Amino acid sequence: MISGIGIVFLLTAALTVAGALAAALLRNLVHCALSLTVTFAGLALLYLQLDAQFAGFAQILVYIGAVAILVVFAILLTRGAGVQEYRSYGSRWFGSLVIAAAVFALLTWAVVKSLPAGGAIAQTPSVTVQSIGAALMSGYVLPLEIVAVLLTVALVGAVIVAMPENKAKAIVEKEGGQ
Amino acid sequence: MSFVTTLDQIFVLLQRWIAGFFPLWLQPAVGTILGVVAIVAAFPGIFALTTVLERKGLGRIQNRLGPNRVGPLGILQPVADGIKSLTKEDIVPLSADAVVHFLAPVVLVIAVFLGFAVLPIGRNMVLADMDSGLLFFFAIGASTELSIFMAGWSSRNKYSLLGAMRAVAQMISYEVPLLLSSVVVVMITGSLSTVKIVEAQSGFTGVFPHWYVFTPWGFAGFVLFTIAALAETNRSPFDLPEGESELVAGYFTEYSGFKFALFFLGEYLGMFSIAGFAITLFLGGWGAPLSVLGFVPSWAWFFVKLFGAVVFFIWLRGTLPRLRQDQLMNFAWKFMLPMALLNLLVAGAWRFMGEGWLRWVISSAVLLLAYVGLGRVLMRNQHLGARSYRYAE
Amino acid sequence: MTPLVAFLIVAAMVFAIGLAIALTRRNAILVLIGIELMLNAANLNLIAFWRFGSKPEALTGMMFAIFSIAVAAAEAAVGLGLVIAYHRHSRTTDLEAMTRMKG
Amino acid sequence: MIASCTSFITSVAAQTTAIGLQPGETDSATSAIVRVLWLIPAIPMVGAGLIALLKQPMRKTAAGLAIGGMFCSLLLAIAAFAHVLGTWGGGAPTREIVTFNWFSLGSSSLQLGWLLDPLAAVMLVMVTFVGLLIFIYSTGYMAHDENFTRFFCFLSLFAGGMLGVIIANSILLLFMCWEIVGLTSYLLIGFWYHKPSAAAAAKKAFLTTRVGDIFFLLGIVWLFAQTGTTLFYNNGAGAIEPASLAALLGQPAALGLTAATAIGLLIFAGAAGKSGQLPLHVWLPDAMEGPTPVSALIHAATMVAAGVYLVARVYPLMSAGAQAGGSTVSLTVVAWVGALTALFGALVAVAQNDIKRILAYSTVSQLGYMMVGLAVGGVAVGMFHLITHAFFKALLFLGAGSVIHGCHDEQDVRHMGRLRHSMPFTFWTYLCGMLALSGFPLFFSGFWSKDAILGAAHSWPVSKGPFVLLIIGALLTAFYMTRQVGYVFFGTWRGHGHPHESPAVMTLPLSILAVFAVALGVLGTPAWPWFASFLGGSPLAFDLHAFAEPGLLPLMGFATLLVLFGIGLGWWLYIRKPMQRPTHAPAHLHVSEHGDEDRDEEGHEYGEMTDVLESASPTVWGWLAHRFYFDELYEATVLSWYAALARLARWFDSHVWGALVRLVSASFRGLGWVNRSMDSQWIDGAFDKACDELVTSGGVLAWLQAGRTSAYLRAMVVGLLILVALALVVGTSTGQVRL
Repeated sequence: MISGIGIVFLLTAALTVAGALAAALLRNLVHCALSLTVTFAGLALLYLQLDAQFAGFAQILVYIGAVAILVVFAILLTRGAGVQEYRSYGSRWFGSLVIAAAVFALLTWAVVKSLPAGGAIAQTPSVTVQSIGAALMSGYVLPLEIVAVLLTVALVGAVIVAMPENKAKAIVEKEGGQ
Repeated sequence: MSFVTTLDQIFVLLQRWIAGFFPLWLQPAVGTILGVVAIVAAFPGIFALTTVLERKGLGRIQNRLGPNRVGPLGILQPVADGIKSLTKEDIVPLSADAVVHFLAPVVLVIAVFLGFAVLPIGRNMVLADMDSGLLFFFAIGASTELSIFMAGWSSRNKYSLLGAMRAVAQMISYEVPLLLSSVVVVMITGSLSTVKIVEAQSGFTGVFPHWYVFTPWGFAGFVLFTIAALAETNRSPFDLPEGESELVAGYFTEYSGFKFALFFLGEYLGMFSIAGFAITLFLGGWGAPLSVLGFVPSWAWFFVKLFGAVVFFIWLRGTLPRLRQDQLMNFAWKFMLPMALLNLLVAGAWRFMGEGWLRWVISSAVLLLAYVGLGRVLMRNQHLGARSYRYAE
Repeated sequence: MTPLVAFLIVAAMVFAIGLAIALTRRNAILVLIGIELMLNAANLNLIAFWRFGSKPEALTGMMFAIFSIAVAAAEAAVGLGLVIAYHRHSRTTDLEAMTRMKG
Repeated sequence: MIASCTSFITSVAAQTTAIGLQPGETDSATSAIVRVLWLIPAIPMVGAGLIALLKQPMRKTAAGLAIGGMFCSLLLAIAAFAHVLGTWGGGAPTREIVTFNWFSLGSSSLQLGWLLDPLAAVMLVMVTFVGLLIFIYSTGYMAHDENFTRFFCFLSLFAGGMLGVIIANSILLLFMCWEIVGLTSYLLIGFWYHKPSAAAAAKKAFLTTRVGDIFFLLGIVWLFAQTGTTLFYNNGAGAIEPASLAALLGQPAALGLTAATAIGLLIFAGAAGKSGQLPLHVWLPDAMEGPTPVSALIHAATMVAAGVYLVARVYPLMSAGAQAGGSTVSLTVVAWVGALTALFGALVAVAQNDIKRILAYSTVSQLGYMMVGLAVGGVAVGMFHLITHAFFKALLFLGAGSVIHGCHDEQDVRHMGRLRHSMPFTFWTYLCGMLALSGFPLFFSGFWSKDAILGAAHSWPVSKGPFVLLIIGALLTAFYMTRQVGYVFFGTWRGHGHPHESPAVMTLPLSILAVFAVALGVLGTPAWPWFASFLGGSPLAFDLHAFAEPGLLPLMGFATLLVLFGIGLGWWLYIRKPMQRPTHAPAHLHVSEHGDEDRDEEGHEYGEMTDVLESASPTVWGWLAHRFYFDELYEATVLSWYAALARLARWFDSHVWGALVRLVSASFRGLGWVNRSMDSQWIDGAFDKACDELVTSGGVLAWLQAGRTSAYLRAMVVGLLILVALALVVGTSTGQVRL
């Protein structure tokens, strides 16, 4: 029904989905995290196919370079590395699968129903990094600022949260004392 | 086409010539493949040379001869090493996670090789002139950390794990100043494309080139970048992750034979690529250091600079002692990061202060003051002198 | 050029799998992973729509994706920090066991 | 709603097409001084920021920064004033604005800006000048405080905020600076936060003004929704310019008011909160807990005037739709509130014994006068009294500060006396201020400004009520000021130790202010109404025939008589026979053995000398002395109601909701039991286990509350799924969603 799918796309899509499935099914947490990075990489490749170079590299930089590492660290810090996660193929498990499947079905149905197969293809947009930077600094400056603040707050908050309570308390009191 | 330009473009012409044998629709692909082959051939060669250079150089620094048996003056030492590592038995620990254990070095080498794709080796000699090449390089560099973690974790060995943890922590910490110090160049050039960056530095005033290292912010950026690069490549004095005296060989303790060789290769290639980027960003890439030397082919200049950088790294390794973990982190977060951020501000000011000597004075003064101030603050209660051991006495 | 539908379906798959992870797995970190996957699927949709949209030069979808990447990073940092804190507090990352808000 | 939206969109479009100027490149009309006008508030704020970085012992630097910054602002303000003077005489007030885009979201952009017109110019000069003097004075007064630097940081910040309020051309910008001012006032009242009374006063001030500010904010939002701009003036597109005013008048709001009136009243509520109008005046007297320079600067000269200034600024809105010689609803409200406040303040001030409280209540009353002046006589009348009052009230407060300083931090007038010998300089300057405040004829500024207000009130078409109230207020003003002076400077010394004159750094500002308190009057005489015509931009002419116009001279004479009578009465009661320290000491106190250290903060040590009036009629005195029990009233009504509400909410929470939760849990437990009994046939351990969990958790709380995240997630997703599916199906069937 869908025409003109490139072989590269099929490969990357397969890679992405396979990674995601592995993350869902593997039992060793670290394996899950690693297969997750595969998914991230696949998504980055998909971005590249969509001529979104900047977003693709940003995806790699942020997700593989930061988030994946963070996840792995968290797994090791929570002693989750070696353990094989207990899993019961109970009713809830199947129920969840059913729900997920239903969501997928709904989405696909909406997509396929709404879009004509083989949609009109826009010519490659001439989007340079300069234009992105300009947009960030002109039209999207307020969101940019807000995200900047958010990141700062998240950074500090994560540090405080992950810090041993007594230490954090001491620091907070010291700050509060001023 | 004059002789100089021919010599300069020799490899490009070669590529075109070979690609010419193929049907038109294949030519781009073939061209790319040829470039890849060239890189994959050239840099491991340099790697081989570097190993012997390093071993002999370190030997001289440590007042010994270094390898001198294989071939004349031990030149063929790397060949022997290669054969040895290929023929050695490949040991995989029983409890190790075999798949990950195997994937780790492969991922590392692939990632490192990818890094060379956007490195302009000479005029018109870049594999992929991406609009956001620099970002690509950093993205790839980020993904090497993962391979190191895989190696460390999969070996099921506490030394490996510790080494990997150290390495990842260190690389993440130093990636920040690395990025920030190179953002300066991007700000001034107004582009993330490595080719554009090199071209922006290709001018001359009199006989002197417009390299960014010759500006206050450029110099600061260059120093910061070099330090961060040393840490990124786990070279001494930042080689805690593989500190022999503490954790055998860090994250590749459990590696042997060819995989070990791959790690070795990956490390050195990483060093080359990051040095290459230091050259691209601050030392004018393939540009000649003096306008009168323009006749020398561009790629030659690049490799000369690369050689210089490598020698510098080796020299450092032979000279500097290893840092402690806390010193490492403090240095990253309390010195490098603020300096890099300040450098951003200075570069921005430089961009908008217009021509004239004033901006030179101001930016140099600001950076110098910050350097002194930060240094003093960091050194305040650091009593340097004979090292005191807390536990072993 | 691959049509939009294909990308959207891939995104739907990734989203569904992420949802499945978030629902089935019991380890908090894995649930976070699932959420990340869902976010990524959304990003893929955004960028696909941006690419196939009427005027990509407007950059709207791209910007949205970039911002959501940034936000996702923050979310991961805080979430994992919470998990670590909870683990330190009561030696578990099992969501089924995380039933008390009281410390 | 639709209409407002469309008007909003259109006006935004108009704005974006109109001048969206960066401060750098303005159109040629605005002159250099206007373009740098933002420096006037910016300098003190930057100074505050710098001072905040200083260390505690760096007093000199802090004071230098603050005073230097203030001085720069003063110079700039004078330059701006001169510029406005230069453009005077067009027949209408010249107004120059600078507008810039704060930020733009999508197509709509939020514009802020500042303006320079006679009103702003006058206020600028007044605030910077008085502020500078008070800064200098503070260096002497706070010399021994260890938080000297913090004090000056707050002062500078306050000055910046106040100046921002003055030059703001956008009601939003004005509100921001307004809040800065409120914050600094809070900080400064609570400057000695270790004194619980000060901390409480600070909180009270903050919360009370908040009440007004909420209404103010509502007004702002409404105005923005109606006109789509926050700018006051914007070459015809501004919020209070005829175009949008007409639109506002067209918009009917609740109970027969037009939108203009409603917004005006809301904004007036904010103004009332800030400048202590009835019933939001309660914070102002307590604010005297702060250091005296603060009382002088913030709670006499400038901040409380901000409310009046705000009303003056939005005067077009207030007076929108007034027929010739008529008044509008909002103005009538303003007039009545002002008049009541004026009388109230004057009455209460009679019965106070704290030197600063007397002045505080007099401030409340004078603010009432200003409001009335604005309402009945237009901007010029009210503003003129604001300016003169700023000077002589600052003078009085600084004088009081000097007295307190000289009497070793004694604030109770009953423990002073005969200071005219020990502190002659303070005495004479204080006398100037006192006469000016009580409106002593001809030579004192207060006379002219107050007389203008009285005249306007007299000829007010709507009602004579305010006039009567003001007349009584004037009489009382003269009386209580005389009483205070009698207590403080005459009679015999009833205090401790030996009072001494204050250092020159404190007396110098006093003298300067005294000069102005006297001299400013000439600017507003009916014969030579410089001030009015300056604000109005109308040409100025000197003719003595202005006095000849009917009803003016008699009124003046009447006012003069009142004042003289008040002063005479005060003299008769309090000065004629020197007041003695009462000889009878109460049983529980022994005069001789008690030193300074063990007197309570009220300073009771001797048997309190009963005031003449108190002995005359204790009940009335009690009412006055307890400020008509306003605080107690609020205590009894607002606060207690609030507490009751809180209790009710708590009860509801614990009983009703709790019961529901328990019910749900019980039902689910039953459900779980049924499930279990059903499952016992099947062999499904997992389901069984789930039911077990379900039962146990149901026992603790409702199953919904079990805190199992995955369960929540699942429920959420299912619900969402159903909703979306419904939406899609229904939408596609009805064609609202096109798939």
